[in-house]
Amino acid sequence: MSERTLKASEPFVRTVKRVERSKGGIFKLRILALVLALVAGGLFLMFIGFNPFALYATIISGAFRSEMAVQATVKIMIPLLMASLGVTLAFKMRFWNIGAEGQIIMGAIFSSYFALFHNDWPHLLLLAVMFLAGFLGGGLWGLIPAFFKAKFNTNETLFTLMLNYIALHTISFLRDGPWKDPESSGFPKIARFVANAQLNKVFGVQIGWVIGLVLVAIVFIYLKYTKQGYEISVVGESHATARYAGMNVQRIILRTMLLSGGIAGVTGMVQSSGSDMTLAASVAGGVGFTAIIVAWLADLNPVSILVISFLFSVLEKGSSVMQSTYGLSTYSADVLQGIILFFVLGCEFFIRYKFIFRGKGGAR
Amino acid sequence: GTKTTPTTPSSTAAPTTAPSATTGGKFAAIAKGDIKVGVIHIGNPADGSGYTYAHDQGIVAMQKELGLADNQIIRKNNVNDTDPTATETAVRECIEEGANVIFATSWGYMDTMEALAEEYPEIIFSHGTGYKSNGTNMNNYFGRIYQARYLSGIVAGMKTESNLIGFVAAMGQDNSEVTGGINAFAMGVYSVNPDAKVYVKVTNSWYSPSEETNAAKALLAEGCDVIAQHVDTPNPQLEAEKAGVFGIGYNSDMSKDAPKATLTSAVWNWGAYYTWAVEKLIDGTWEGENYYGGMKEEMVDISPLNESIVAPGTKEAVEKARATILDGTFNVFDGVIETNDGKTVGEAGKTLDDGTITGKINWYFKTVTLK
Amino acid sequence: MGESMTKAIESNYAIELKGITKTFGSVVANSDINLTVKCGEILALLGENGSGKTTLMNMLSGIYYPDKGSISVAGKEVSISSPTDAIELGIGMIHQHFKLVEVFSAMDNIVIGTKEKHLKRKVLKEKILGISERFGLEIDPENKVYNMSVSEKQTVEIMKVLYRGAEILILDEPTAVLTPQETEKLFAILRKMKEKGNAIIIITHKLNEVMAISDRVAILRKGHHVATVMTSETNEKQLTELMVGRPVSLEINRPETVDRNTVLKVVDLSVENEHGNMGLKNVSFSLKSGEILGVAGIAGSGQKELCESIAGLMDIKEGAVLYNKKNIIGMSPDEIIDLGISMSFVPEDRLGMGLVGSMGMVENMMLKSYKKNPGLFVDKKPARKLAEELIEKLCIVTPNVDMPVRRMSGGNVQKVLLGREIESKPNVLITAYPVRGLDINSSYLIYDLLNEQKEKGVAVLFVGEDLDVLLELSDRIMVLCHGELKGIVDAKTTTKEELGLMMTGRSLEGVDSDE
Amino acid sequence: MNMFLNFLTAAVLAGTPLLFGTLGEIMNEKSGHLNLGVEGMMAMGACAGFMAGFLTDSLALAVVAAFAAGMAGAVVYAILTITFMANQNVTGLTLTIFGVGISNFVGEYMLTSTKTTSMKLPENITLQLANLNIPGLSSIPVVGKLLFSYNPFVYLGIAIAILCGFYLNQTKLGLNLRAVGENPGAADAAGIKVTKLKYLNVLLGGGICGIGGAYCSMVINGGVWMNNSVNGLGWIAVALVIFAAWSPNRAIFGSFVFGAFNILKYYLPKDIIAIPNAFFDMLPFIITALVLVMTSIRKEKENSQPASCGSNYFREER
Ligand SMILES: Nc1ncnc2c1ncn2[C@@H]1O[C@H](COP(=O)(O)OP(=O)(O)OP(=O)(O)O)[C@@H](O)[C@H]1O
Ligand SMILES: Nc1ncnc2c1ncn2[C@@H]1O[C@H](COP(=O)(O)OP(=O)(O)OP(=O)(O)O)[C@@H](O)[C@H]1O
Ligand SMILES: [Mg+2]
Ligand SMILES: [Mg+2]
Repeated sequence: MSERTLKASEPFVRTVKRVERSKGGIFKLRILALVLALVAGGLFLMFIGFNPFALYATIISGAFRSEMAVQATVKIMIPLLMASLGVTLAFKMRFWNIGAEGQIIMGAIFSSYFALFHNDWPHLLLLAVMFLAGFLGGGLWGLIPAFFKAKFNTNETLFTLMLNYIALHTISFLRDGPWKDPESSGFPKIARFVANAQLNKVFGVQIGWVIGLVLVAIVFIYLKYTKQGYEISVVGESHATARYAGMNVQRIILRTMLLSGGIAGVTGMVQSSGSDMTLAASVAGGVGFTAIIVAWLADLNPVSILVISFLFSVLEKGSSVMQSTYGLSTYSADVLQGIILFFVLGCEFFIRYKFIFRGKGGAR
Repeated sequence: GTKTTPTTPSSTAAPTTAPSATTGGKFAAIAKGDIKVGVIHIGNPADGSGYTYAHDQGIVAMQKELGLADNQIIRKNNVNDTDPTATETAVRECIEEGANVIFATSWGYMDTMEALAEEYPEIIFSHGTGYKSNGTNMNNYFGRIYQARYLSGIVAGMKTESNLIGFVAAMGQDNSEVTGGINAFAMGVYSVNPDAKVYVKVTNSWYSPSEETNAAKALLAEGCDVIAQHVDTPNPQLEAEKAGVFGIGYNSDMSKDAPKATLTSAVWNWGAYYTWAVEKLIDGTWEGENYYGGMKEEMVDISPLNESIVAPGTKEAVEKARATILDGTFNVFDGVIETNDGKTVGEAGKTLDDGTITGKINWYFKTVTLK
Repeated sequence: MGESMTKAIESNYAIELKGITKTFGSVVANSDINLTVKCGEILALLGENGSGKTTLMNMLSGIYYPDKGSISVAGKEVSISSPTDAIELGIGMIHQHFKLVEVFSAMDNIVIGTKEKHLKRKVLKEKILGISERFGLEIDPENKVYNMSVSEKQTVEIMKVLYRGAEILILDEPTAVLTPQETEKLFAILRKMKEKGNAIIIITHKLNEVMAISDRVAILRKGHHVATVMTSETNEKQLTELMVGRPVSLEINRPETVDRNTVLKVVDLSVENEHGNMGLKNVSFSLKSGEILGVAGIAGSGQKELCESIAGLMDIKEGAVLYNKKNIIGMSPDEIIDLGISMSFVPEDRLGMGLVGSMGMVENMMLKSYKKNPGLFVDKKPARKLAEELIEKLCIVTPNVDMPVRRMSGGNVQKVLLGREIESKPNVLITAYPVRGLDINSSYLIYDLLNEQKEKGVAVLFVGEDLDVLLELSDRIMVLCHGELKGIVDAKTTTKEELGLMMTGRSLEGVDSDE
Repeated sequence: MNMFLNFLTAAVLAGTPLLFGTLGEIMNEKSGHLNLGVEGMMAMGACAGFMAGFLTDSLALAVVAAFAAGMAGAVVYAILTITFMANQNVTGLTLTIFGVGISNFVGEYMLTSTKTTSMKLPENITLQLANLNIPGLSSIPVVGKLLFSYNPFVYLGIAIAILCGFYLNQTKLGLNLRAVGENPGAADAAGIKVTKLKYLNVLLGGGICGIGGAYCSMVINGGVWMNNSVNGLGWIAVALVIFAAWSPNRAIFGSFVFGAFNILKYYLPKDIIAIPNAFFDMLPFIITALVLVMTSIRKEKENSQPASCGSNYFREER
């Protein structure tokens, strides 16, 4: 044998699979992740010269200090919750729909048409039509990438991303041109919806929260107990298996994206006619992206989605109070959110893997 | 619900001057120590220049003038004015934190302010730059910035050598605020340099740094050697500076940003209104009237001329025009005005009324070209 | 260490493994394994599927890192923490599943990861052609991998190892995809390398190959090293016993059924496979109730296409599939399932088609029947009952019916799959490689199940690998080669040699027993 | 003619920040990582570059700082997705939230803490960032303006693009990297240090994105600090990667085309062509979507996204 360079050291650290954790173990790990995240966020706040305990307390009180605050918190949660449920359907099918943003917008555009131009219809009829239109708008926008995915295996991650921006600029097109408020004397805005086209309130918050809760139950049952939900899981695992079982894979992809986009579309309808009271360019406002994070962190479980989107809303509402109370920049909330998410994402690793350091139970 | 109030500043009979002597307003007087002022900013006062800065300077001036404590001002910064939900959250937080008057500084807050004014009749909602008001707890405040623009036009007209002046406009022709300003500016130019043309490029956005840069670049490419603007950032001035030419700033004194280019800026002194309004609340003389202040009220003006770069004789020409505006002998939109599509507006011996100025100027002065 | 080193040098060990243990989560893939290979020796590694062969070799090639134990190369204890380390030590491995970059040319695939500096394409090409000439390989350096056939891909894999000048060569089931001729060529290369003093480890399931090429045989069973024997001192029967762990009787009964009538008739079937080639060319045969029709052929000769086109999963180019005289071409898979045609295909990864890895047994039981009950919701009760019955009947080992099947052992996975298919009471049962990787005991259980079906009058199409089993189990055997039907022979009268010839492309005229 | 020339040069300038973002993302994707954090990394570079320039008065230090900051964002992404195998999409989106947030946060913090009313780069730097004027060359008619009249970032961007192209297509390391992006398992078995290469390129990509960010904060806004200076350009860069078919050289051309889309509305004569502005804003995304569909219809194996993009690699996975 020729001379070879020989190294005789174990790698300093290596990753190995661990015995899979139990449900309880995973739960504990996630809680630990959250605690660590808050500690890290606290360090950041301390670094910029604030008392983290006081600021965290302000966040909590900012979100809950009054009836008005709680209502605002819930209002922030509504679109996030609904959009997360929407993307969950697609994600269950391993269809990386990062186009909820665009689907929300399209839903809002479709429903706004009726809110703006048919607002004399009877209230309930009008809302029902808007609801349907929202569903259709988002659903159709979701169908486009689904069609190309099913037919040509077009990369849906990138495609849905592109569609977000096309949708977004469609609003500015409408706002600057055909749907410009005729009374605004040349200012580019879309008219505020008349009362007849606004969603009703329940306990002082627009009815969207009820829709959201109902959707949690529906999506939960749909995914867990219905035939279609079953089909989604099978298609998500393997197209070949699904076809083998006699499923029409293309139809399932299209149907699921119609629903996924549709729910996002309804989100747009609820946001525009329940919170914005107009069609605003910010109707989605990044919610479609945050929803992806929420759905993922919740492990695609609708009940966990409810919890996590609520936590996100508390953070968002609470930190806007932080700004006026402590003069802290509004952007500190984003930084805090980023840090917390980084930690939670990192901790997921330890559910399935572990590190082994040199000399700790490995080969010599 | 929405109660559309088809009001322009003039139709609600806005006093265009300082307080009339009314006894006892529509709201009870608020002790100075109990005043809490909410301010909704679209940007951040720390920006140091431009729109939000100008407004916040006004708030600071009011606070100083009236002697309010720091904790009597609640600022909500970076509130996106195209996001009604964010707007509502911000306004409601001001209410939660005890504000008895809320100034919303950006145009897009208008509809939300209107809706909330109805919900909270005991709180004063004061909205800047829009056109809605209800005569009691929601009013509208704005100013005759066109007067300052006219003066700045004189500065530009005297400076240009290529006789091409660029104007970066936030909105297109049918937007009366912007278009009126452009016309006033062009008329100022015309008064000293009838050969000069004004080229307009529209960004379609009040605040969009890169668009403003791009539009300014395109104007420079057309050969313009003075760049004026009705957009929020100093970018057009900075582009002009980079190209070695000149500019007319807006909102705040932009010679701070582009000292070698900015000849002068059409500036706001929002403090004039804020002081006026809060004082009325303290005195209990709040009538819910709209406010439309001009140079005379010191609401608008041009910033000090950049002496080292303005054309010789500029100062004299500006002062002369200023005097006529201040004494009311000249109102900018006086008499018959020729538009760029060969028509005319106005009547000899008359001047356009405020309703027209704020809402119905959708023609360009004859020397203006939309590019 | 000093002691072992002297020993190693004395005995000229190229590789010495001591006490190697490797676990994946809860799976113990290798447990305390000791193994040696000498220079100038070919060692065969034998064991059932899942016995840990690949895992062990992957630790030599740096893909896995052992939990315990030590590895010595050329007498020196080493730590192989990455493939780079392995390559530096002169260890080259040809993996069971090709490790090639599809969009790269052969040349790029060969050169990636090597230490030498960037060469001009022309120089590189000459170098590669030089090596291939020396070893008698045929290779087009510019050809893209995605355009290659399986054996071409394997040639690239071999070239990769040769190019790196490996002195210790590991081949993981290299012959599974090769024709006998190609296998012979490969063996010639291996012998040449052996003569040069290289050490070679080869993994294969084919005992005849073990006997033909190796000097010694090491046998793994359920992760343990059970024995190493000299090839010259052993035979296939002993090797089988060592592998399985007990004496095995290798007899299958073949019940005779009467009352047969044709249920399925395939006429001139031509199908395009996923690469756009003709996977099946003009294949015609008929299948009767109460018979087992065996399908023999080298892997990739059209078996998959045949199964899938009957199950309605492939676009048929030409021809007809008549079920009880009715053409089922163009029907959707679920319509075909409703007719009572059931297919269970066991692909190499076992889960690829037929089962959903992340779901438990219950949900897998519903896969083809979930639509049966009316309403929107799935009914899990019958599926749960069926799962429990199957566990009982087929001795399936699993902690509970909801554990993801992915985590079950391979054999149990197969029992789940086949059990479900049989419980669906089919009229036609298509089954491909149902005993792949099963221990002998389970295999015989499966054969019994198939015979039971046959006696019930089910028409069984049995795609198999082992010719002995095909001969004993089937009534007739059809042979496929390159997508063509080479003939259908009577299993009672034909011989292995005859089948072997047909599999490599010789048509036997006049032996077509399909009336 | 002159107007057209001006249009071309403006397109180049508008395309330059995109070029950096695109190159950075190409480096990421070539190593198998779809990094949706481009916007965030650019924002971090924007902030660090500006602040370094503002405080040190050195353009070189500003560029280095921007590179380092973009890389810092990439470090977080790399640790999470390469070592901790976290979902790439979610991590990228989080990085965008974080990056934009921290950039604006630091900006505001500086504005309030420095007590200056606005931050402007020192003149020394703005002069260097003014368009080049090479005696002799820049004054050649047409060619001079078209080729020799830009600020240093433009040339830096093109140089980096050419270097990246050379690295990917002409070097052994680049070949190895492409192998990693296509099939990390194969690359690993061939002796390529997959993790090391992934880190190297994700970080390199992040750094390049960071420089693009510095362009936004230092050039677009004429040297005055403004929040949100990247303002969505990072997302357009992600689109541009597709348009450029994952090739750094095509990215040069592509970024100028996208830059042209961006400014076209200011150069088309309004009285002749009245197209809504929104259409121009949409155009890059529409074209990209079409390109995406077309390549998938043609089932192109080359010129499409590296095969392993989006999924993480664990050696012991099978
Ligand atoms: N990367 C891995 N992750 C989890 N389990 C693994 C992994 N690799 C191997 N195993 C498990 O280790 C055991 C041994 O697998 P291995 O691939 O070594 O078997 P083998 O003898 O090569 O089988 P075959 O003949 O099928 O190739 C099996 O139970 C398998 O499931
Ligand atoms: N990924 C996994 N996670 C957890 N346990 C696993 C995993 N893969 C396999 N196992 C368990 O490891 C054991 C060994 O599996 P393996 O596939 O090696 O079995 P086997 O020896 O091949 O059995 P058979 O003869 O049935 O094929 C089984 O009990 C199985 O349940
Ligand atoms: Mg097994
Ligand atoms: Mg193996």
